[in-house]
Amino acid sequence: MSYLAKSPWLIHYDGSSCNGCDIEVLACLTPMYDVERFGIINTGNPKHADILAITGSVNEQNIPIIKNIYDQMLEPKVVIAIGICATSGGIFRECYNVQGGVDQVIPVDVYIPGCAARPESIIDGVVKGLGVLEEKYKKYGKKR
Amino acid sequence: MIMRHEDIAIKIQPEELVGKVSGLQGDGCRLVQIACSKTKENNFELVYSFEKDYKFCNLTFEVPPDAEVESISSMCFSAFLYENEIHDLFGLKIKHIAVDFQGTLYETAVKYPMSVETK
Amino acid sequence: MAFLKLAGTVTKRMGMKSACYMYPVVAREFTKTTRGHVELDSADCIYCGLCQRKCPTKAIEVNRQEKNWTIQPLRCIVCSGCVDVCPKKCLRMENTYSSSVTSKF
Amino acid sequence: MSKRTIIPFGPQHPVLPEPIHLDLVLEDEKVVQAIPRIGYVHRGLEKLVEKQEYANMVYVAERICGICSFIHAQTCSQAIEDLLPIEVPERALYLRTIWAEMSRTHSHLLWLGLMADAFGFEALFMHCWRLREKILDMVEDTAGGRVIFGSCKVGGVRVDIEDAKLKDIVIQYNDLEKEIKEITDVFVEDYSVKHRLVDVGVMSKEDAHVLGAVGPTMRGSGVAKDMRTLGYAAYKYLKFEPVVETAGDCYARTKVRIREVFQSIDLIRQAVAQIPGGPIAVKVTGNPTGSSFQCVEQARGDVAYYLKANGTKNLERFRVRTPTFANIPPLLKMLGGCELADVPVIVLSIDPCISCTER
Repeated sequence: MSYLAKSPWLIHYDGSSCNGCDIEVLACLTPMYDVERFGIINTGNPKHADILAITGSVNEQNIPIIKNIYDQMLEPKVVIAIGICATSGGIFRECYNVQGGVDQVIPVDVYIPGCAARPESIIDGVVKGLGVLEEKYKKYGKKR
Repeated sequence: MIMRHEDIAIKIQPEELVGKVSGLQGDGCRLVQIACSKTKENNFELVYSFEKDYKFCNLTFEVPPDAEVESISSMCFSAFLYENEIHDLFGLKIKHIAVDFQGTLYETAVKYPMSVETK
Repeated sequence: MAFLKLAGTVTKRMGMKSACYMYPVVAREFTKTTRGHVELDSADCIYCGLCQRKCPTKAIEVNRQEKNWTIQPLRCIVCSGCVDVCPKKCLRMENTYSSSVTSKF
Repeated sequence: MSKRTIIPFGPQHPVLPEPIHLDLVLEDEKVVQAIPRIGYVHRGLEKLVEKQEYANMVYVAERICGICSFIHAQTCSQAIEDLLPIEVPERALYLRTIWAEMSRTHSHLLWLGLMADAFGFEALFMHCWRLREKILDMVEDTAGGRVIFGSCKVGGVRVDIEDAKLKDIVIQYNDLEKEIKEITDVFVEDYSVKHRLVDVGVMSKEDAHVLGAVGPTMRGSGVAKDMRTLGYAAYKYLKFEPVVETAGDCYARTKVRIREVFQSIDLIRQAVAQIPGGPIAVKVTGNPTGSSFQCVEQARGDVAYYLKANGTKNLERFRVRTPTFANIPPLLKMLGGCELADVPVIVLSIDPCISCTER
């Protein structure tokens, strides 16, 4: 994985997910998948993070929280929607309290399907997100 | 294991609730759950489940939608969460809850979602 | 005593292989039963629409007249309910997952 | 004169894997009162019964929680089978038991890891999760999914485990047991772990009973109650005793879970030894009527399902009381009088599962 130019830091927020994708994100950090090999660190501070990973759909109560975390992150930033709930609402799409996917609230760059998303596909998705981040860096550099 | 609700249900009157619950508490029963559901006649059906030595008993009664039910949280403190939940989701009024969230436990897109038509 | 225990643990660990399986370098081999994504053998399909009715997330769309069958991978929850219900057994569960995308459409 | 402050805790907080909010009323460093605020994960899935047919509700129940997913599916199917009513083949009951115990071991190892993380023992966290992956591999090999098993359905189970594979599971668990023993010895004996857990968040036996605690939280306080003794699925054929510790602190709750891991492994061994042959599912016909009440022991405590049906394809009411919901009042009791720095450990000691709680 020498082509990773940056070591992105990641912040993870659990929307109204079922925990399935949630623990798979955590599983990525543990010995078997160990994304820290690539310099990816799960941080709790939105100001440190380049990538916002959201699991679970958006409901009435967590809209302001997701917006808040997103606004606090510095440019350029990438949003990854992990799991079917985060991409389209999944099986809970028809629930009264579910607004749908994360893209209803903030722009999403990478969608990772799967219920629950497998750690392998999460790693693939994060790598894809890095490509997007790279492009955004270039654009952002030109603007300055 | 077959546990039909009908076999363990005890039908009571709404005003008997507090007395029955304090009796069950005295016997050493433990509150398992409180469930609310709507009936065809638009009434609320409440189910209070208690358990002692793996023997379950469900107190059930029906109330009209505008009725007020007395809280049992003064006897079993743990009932306060169930009662707040029932109030927030169904809109059934419950009096004298030990910790009353005044309808702010759940912030839902629709008010009283379980009693109204939703998307 | 503590030193012996430590030395024992260290030698034991040296004999073990790494717990990490180096994912992108070493490809993952999935088991036969793994639910990854749904595939259709369209030759056998009679476009009856049972899978569409059974799907809990309405990810499958079947058009009987135009004879086409589509699935939205971003809606499928891989429950394999459609595979169970298919009368011609032409739907199958592949054990590889569908890949991530950068746009929804 | 001590100063009173209110500290908001959550929903996004480094120690919390899931969003829950607590308002902690502090006097200097001591917590005097904790007020919960939930609803960040509330989806309203109980109302999905209007949209989904009863057979599909198993998929919904499975996704109430990703950690206890199998037992949710099992309870839901059990309740619907009760309403139909149909008799499930023996082999399916045994397979359900095996999967339920596998999910219990993986859930407890997950929790042990998170607990280690909460008191700052990173290496232990990694080791717990390393072992957990081996269980997940077995689950994927047998059921097809890693966290969402998807192997339970109304009327039985969807996939069979061949006898050779069952034997292989037992062999793998035998090896795993030794490795788990190594790790759990650290939890039980290490002085730094004891420092963080002993006499923290004490709950008496009376409180556990009155406040309606469930699962390991209750058993850690000396109440010997385990819903598996009710004898659902294949538990009526297996021998086991509820695991009980009497101290009522975080250390006791940890010990209960550790002993339950070994108990589960033993139950899997017993089940594999006794499993009969035969079909794994029966055909389901007709629509459910009446109402059913089910109580099943999950990794976190007993879950209570109350289902009401009216003879149509859709159920009338689908009510789930999850273990963490019942454990919140005991948690508030434990938090009273503790120190602020102990709050994460105490919150984790009930094994909170917020997505279960709010459904």
